[in-house]
Amino acid sequence: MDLKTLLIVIPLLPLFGAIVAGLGRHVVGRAGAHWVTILAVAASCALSVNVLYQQIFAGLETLNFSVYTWMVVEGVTFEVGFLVDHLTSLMMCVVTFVSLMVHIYTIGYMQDDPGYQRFFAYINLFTFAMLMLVMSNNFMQLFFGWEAVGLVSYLLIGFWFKKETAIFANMKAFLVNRVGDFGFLLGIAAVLMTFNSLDYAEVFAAAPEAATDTIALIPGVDWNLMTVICVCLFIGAMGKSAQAPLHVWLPDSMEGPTPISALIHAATMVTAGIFMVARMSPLFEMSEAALSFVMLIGAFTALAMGAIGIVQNDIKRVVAYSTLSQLGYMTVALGVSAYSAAIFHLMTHAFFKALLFLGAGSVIIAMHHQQDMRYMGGLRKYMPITWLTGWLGTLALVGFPFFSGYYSKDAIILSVGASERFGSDLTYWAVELGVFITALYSFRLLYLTFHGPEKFQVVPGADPHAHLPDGQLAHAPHESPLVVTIPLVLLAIPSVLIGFFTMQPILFGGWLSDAITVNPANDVVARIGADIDGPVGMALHGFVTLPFWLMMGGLTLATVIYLFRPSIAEAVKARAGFLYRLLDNKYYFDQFNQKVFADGTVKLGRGLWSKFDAGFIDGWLVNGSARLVAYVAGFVRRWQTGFLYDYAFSMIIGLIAILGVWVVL
Amino acid sequence: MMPLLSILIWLPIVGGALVLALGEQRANAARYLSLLIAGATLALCVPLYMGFDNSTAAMQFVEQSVWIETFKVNYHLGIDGFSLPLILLTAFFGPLVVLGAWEVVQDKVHQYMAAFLIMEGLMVGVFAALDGLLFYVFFEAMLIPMFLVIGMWGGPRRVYATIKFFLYTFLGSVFMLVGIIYLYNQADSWNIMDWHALPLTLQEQIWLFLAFFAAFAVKIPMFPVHTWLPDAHVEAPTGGSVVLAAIMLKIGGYGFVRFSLPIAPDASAALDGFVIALSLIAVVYIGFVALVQKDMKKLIAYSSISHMGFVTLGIFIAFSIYRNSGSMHGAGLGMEGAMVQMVSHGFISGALFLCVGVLYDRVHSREISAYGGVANTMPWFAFFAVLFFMANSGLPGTSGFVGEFMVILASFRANFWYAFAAGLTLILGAAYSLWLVKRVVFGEVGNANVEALEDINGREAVMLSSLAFMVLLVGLWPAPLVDMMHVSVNQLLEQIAVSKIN
Amino acid sequence: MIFGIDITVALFYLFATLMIAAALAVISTRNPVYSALFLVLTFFTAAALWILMQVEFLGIVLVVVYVGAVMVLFLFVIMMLDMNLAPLKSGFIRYLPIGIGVALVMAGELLLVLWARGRFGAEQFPIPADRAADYSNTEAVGEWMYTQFLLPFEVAGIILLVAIVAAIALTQRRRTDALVQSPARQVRVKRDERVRLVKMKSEAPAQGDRT
Amino acid sequence: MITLAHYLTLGAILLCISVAGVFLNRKNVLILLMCIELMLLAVNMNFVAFSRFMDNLDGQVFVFFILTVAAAEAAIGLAILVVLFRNRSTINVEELDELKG
Repeated sequence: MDLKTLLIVIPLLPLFGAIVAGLGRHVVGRAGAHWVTILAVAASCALSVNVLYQQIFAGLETLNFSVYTWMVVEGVTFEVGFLVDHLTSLMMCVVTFVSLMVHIYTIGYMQDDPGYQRFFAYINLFTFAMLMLVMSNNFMQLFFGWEAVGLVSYLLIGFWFKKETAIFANMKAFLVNRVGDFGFLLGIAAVLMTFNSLDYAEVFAAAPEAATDTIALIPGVDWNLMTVICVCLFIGAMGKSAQAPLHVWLPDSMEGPTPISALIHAATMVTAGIFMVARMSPLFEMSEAALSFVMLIGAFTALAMGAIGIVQNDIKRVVAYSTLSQLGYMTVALGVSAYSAAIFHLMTHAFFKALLFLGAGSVIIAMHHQQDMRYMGGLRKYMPITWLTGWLGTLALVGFPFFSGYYSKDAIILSVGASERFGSDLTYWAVELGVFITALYSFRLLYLTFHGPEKFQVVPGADPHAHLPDGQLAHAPHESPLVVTIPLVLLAIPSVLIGFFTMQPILFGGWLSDAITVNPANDVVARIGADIDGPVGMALHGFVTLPFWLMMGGLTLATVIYLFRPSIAEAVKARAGFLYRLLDNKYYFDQFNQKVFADGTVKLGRGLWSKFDAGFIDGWLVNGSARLVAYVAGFVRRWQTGFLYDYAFSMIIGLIAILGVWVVL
Repeated sequence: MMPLLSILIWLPIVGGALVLALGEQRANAARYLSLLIAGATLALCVPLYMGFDNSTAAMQFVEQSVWIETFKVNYHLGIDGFSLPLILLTAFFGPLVVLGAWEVVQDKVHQYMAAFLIMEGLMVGVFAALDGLLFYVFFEAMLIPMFLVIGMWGGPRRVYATIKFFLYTFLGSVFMLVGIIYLYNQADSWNIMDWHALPLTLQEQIWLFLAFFAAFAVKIPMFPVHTWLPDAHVEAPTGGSVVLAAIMLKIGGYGFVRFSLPIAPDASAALDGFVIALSLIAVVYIGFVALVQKDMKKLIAYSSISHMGFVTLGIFIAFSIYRNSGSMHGAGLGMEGAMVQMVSHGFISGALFLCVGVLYDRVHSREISAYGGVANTMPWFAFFAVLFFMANSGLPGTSGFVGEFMVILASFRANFWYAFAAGLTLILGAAYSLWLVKRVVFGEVGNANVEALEDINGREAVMLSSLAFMVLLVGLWPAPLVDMMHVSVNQLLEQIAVSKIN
Repeated sequence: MIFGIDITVALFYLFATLMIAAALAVISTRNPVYSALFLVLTFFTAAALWILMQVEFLGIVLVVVYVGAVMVLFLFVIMMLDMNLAPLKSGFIRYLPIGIGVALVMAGELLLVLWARGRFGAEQFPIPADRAADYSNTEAVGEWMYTQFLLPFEVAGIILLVAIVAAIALTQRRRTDALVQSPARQVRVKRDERVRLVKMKSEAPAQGDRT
Repeated sequence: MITLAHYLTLGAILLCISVAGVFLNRKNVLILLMCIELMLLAVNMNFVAFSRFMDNLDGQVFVFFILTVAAAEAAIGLAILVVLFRNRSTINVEELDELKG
């Protein structure tokens, strides 16, 4: 098979799997569904790895080709095509690998669910959509994938469609994403207007010429066109990658089954925005202002969302806020032009965050779908594998030296430190502080879940399927089956090691330089690279830097409070009531959106409808003219008595009148 | 050569008369005969499509013979890239409507089927007529079957709705009649092509533009003359809603490109801001109004109005683009987007009304609150419903995306804020579509009626899946559709770039 | 000439006066029978006036057709219908002023047109000379009618026919109490429509029913 | 001498009388019908006079046709009257107001 066919097959395999498992779900049955889909993803994972392998070791050139022409209008070709460079193949491998792990894990997690086949179909479809997104060679297909992953995310968050919270959350997710897509689409429109093409290669090649173009959004005020384009595109990224203030959907998306939280809402889909901005680096590099905007949004998200994680009790939500915060880090990296650092963190984060989510899922299985950490504790001895992999993932997340997260996150922090962009000082402190907060909530989660006293009771003889009160279990928790633990182990390996091995080429080796363009003046990664000698040196150096000690501070604080003196937590909660309430209510974003946007929109719609549509147009103009006719007719009809002699009379009067006129004239 | 267009027009009309002649007793015969005729009409579109030459802007399949000699009226038919897609769309819906009414309509089956067949022929006639008076005759005649369909098989307020529908449309078309008579007097010909070439002063053009605008704006419908549509849709039987939304509304858009723009280019250029403003109001304002509807059909009707706003927007941005850049480059995207939007909205709104019809046949309620958790009992229906509502909210990969995408992209060239306002539909469209899905399809089983629902049967599956196929086909590969119209669009753009005032 | 007055002038004024008087009587008598009779008189004098103008044929036709047929028909109907006359005349006094007023205004207008100088110019039609003795008005009209106006004449015949048919159709009553036979239906009848065969168990005599 | 104007005057007076009759006898359909006959007579009078004074036979032929139509009209009018009376037992126009919506 030649390479192009092979590349076309990679996304089509999961699509095929999705169709078989979804539309033919009664034919293939449960086992058939998971075999078809897993084999499809496994095959495309293997092929993706093959592509990556060829790029690394066989010097495979960047491939850019069209699959079919969508349409041609006015000489602009809209097509579906693939651009496979190093960035793409890296993303393909991450996506397919995590997806494969999640597929396997799902066999265990969803085993009792009636929608088993449907779930496999969805996640296979997701894999297809995500692959189309990352492999795209043009803006339109990017938007296709962009919305398609949103659709699957919608379907998966609302997978348990009987659950009121789930179907609220999925609608919210889709709508908030649509707000982002709205900006994104405007960005694409601006790109088309400027470059008369939607093909990456053509657009990026022409980008420098358009650097100084302006556009008058408000008559008389000229804006830099590139800034407008980039901000619009980034609004899309804010939606998909859940950057404040469009982050509100991500915590709620935890209503979906845990495997998809791992796959979609941690490892892959939410990072599409990061990927997109990195892909668009030739455009973003043209606009200093847009990058500053990106950086500040990222910084706020990284810090503020992490802080919320400290007060959450739902195990998945803690991980979700951690995801938000990490996405903030990636965005910050983009904002300081450290695109490679962002992609690097994206990759490591995909592994360890998927691991953490799947670990949380494993705990949830053991606790019979109890997600509240206040009713856990001491699970270490019941589920050692989950416990161990959970620790490894957490250490990676908090950035303990030698773990993968350390390399990526430290690279970001160093890049921010090295940047001179407007606002980078503020951002630097935000990301430093973020490290402390990350450590605090991460270890809090570990302690509350796996350590300390058991806060649940086993009630022997209780019906295992009945809904028991909080804190009661029908039987003791136990380690999850192999299909669950094997993916945990397989994800734990890259979570620990991948940073160590890939840091050098990705960050400093220019491995992504075929996809990412950085102005030499902005190239902070190269600047920090000068001071770093290899992964070992960097890790050893890490022990004496501020982030490490901040992390240790977080660890210590978490240990003291949550392992030894839980009363401190209560005391702090009581003392810092305002702060606690602020965090507990997530800065009132949800309430604000609900009040202003949701209720406001409905109220506006209702008002427009009843007052203007039904009231003015229909009531006054339409029915009003009908009433006017009826009124005039009611007046005129008095002459229409129905009596013959009245008509005769009128005729005669008329006759006389006509005669009179004739006589007088 | 076969007079293909005449056959496409008269086969359904004569067939409808035959069905009518079958009488009330032979209901099944009426059904099968109607299906046969509608199917044959659809089959005849194949040679039409195959024989159509994409590379010329001239009228094709032209037929011309004298109709009324004294007034130089001709029976003059022909199609170009604007008419062909709409004729195909019309023929496509023929069998679907017959199938849709198969078991549902039990009362006066022959009349119902005949009305739809005759209407189909007349609508093809509207799209194919090249003689002004012939166009007008088809345009008005088409109302009669629809009037009857709503009035006879409609809901409880059908009389109000049907009269409102009729008067509204009539009010507009009376002005058009004045317009075409004026044009006849000026050009001494009923040939629309002659009218295109007729030089007119700006004042004449403005009056003519407004006359045509009155007819087409009501038809399409544009804000603020849209209020007949929700009522008509709500009261119409399923088939009526389908045809109304899928095809009749398109006649308004077709009228703009066939009459308003080429006949009164300078007036169109002068008044484009007005039309665009109304279009954008339709997109945004109607989006809000749609959101709060309690009746499913009403919601879809309002969403139709909002989507048709894209059609007028796409057509009329050409002038701003021309003013901005001095060339028509980019306007073609908008105009083709408008055409694609019409076709796509035909599929989607037709499908949505069929979906509502499926539910209505079972529960006899259109209220959103009468449902809930339909997915539990009707999984296949839920699949289609979600697909079509997603298409309605413009999801890429479905046809709903293509037109909106093209129009938004093109309107950015005209003005950022046009694109901005039009883009809001991305949010509003998703909001009203998904909120409806949430309340109807998802959730716990809402009540005993929903509990007792049965999933779609084979007949409904055929209808919905053929529409789903079209929605996806156009969404994934719009090239054949847009290729049909390139040349015609370009010709129109060249035409309107040249002033007719001399 | 008698007493220096032209006899035709005298006759004209006589008949004209009589005619106007009769017409007034038509509209003012209480009893429709009298009205009809006065109408007869009006027609009669009209016929006389026409004959005075040497339009004999129409004069005769008027008498024969109108007086002889139509007015008899009127009388016939009046007498056949047993109507209550009292309310029919009510309002006569009430409408008298307006009726007279309207009539006067109209007459004034008409006469103004006729007699005002320079308006109508009746004087440009001189009094025609008397017809020759062998002139036959009937012949002339007949010739004209059967040549120039043949088609309208036939149409008039059809109109009359239609009127006959209409009048009959309107007034004919279909009797509902009359018994009629329908031989066709009698022949077509089937057994099942008349006889119903019922299967039932033969009835055993009741136990205690010995007496 | 008796000129055309005399005959026309006679016709006009006859017409006015019949109009007055329509007013005065607004209740009695029979008399209304008679008034119509009178009007026709007035018209006929004019026709005949014109025919005579202009020496043109068309007028007389026309009168003939008018007579025909008037006879037909009288026949049908009376038939309607009979039916009316049979159904409503009255010929009072005031009570015939079914057409009034």
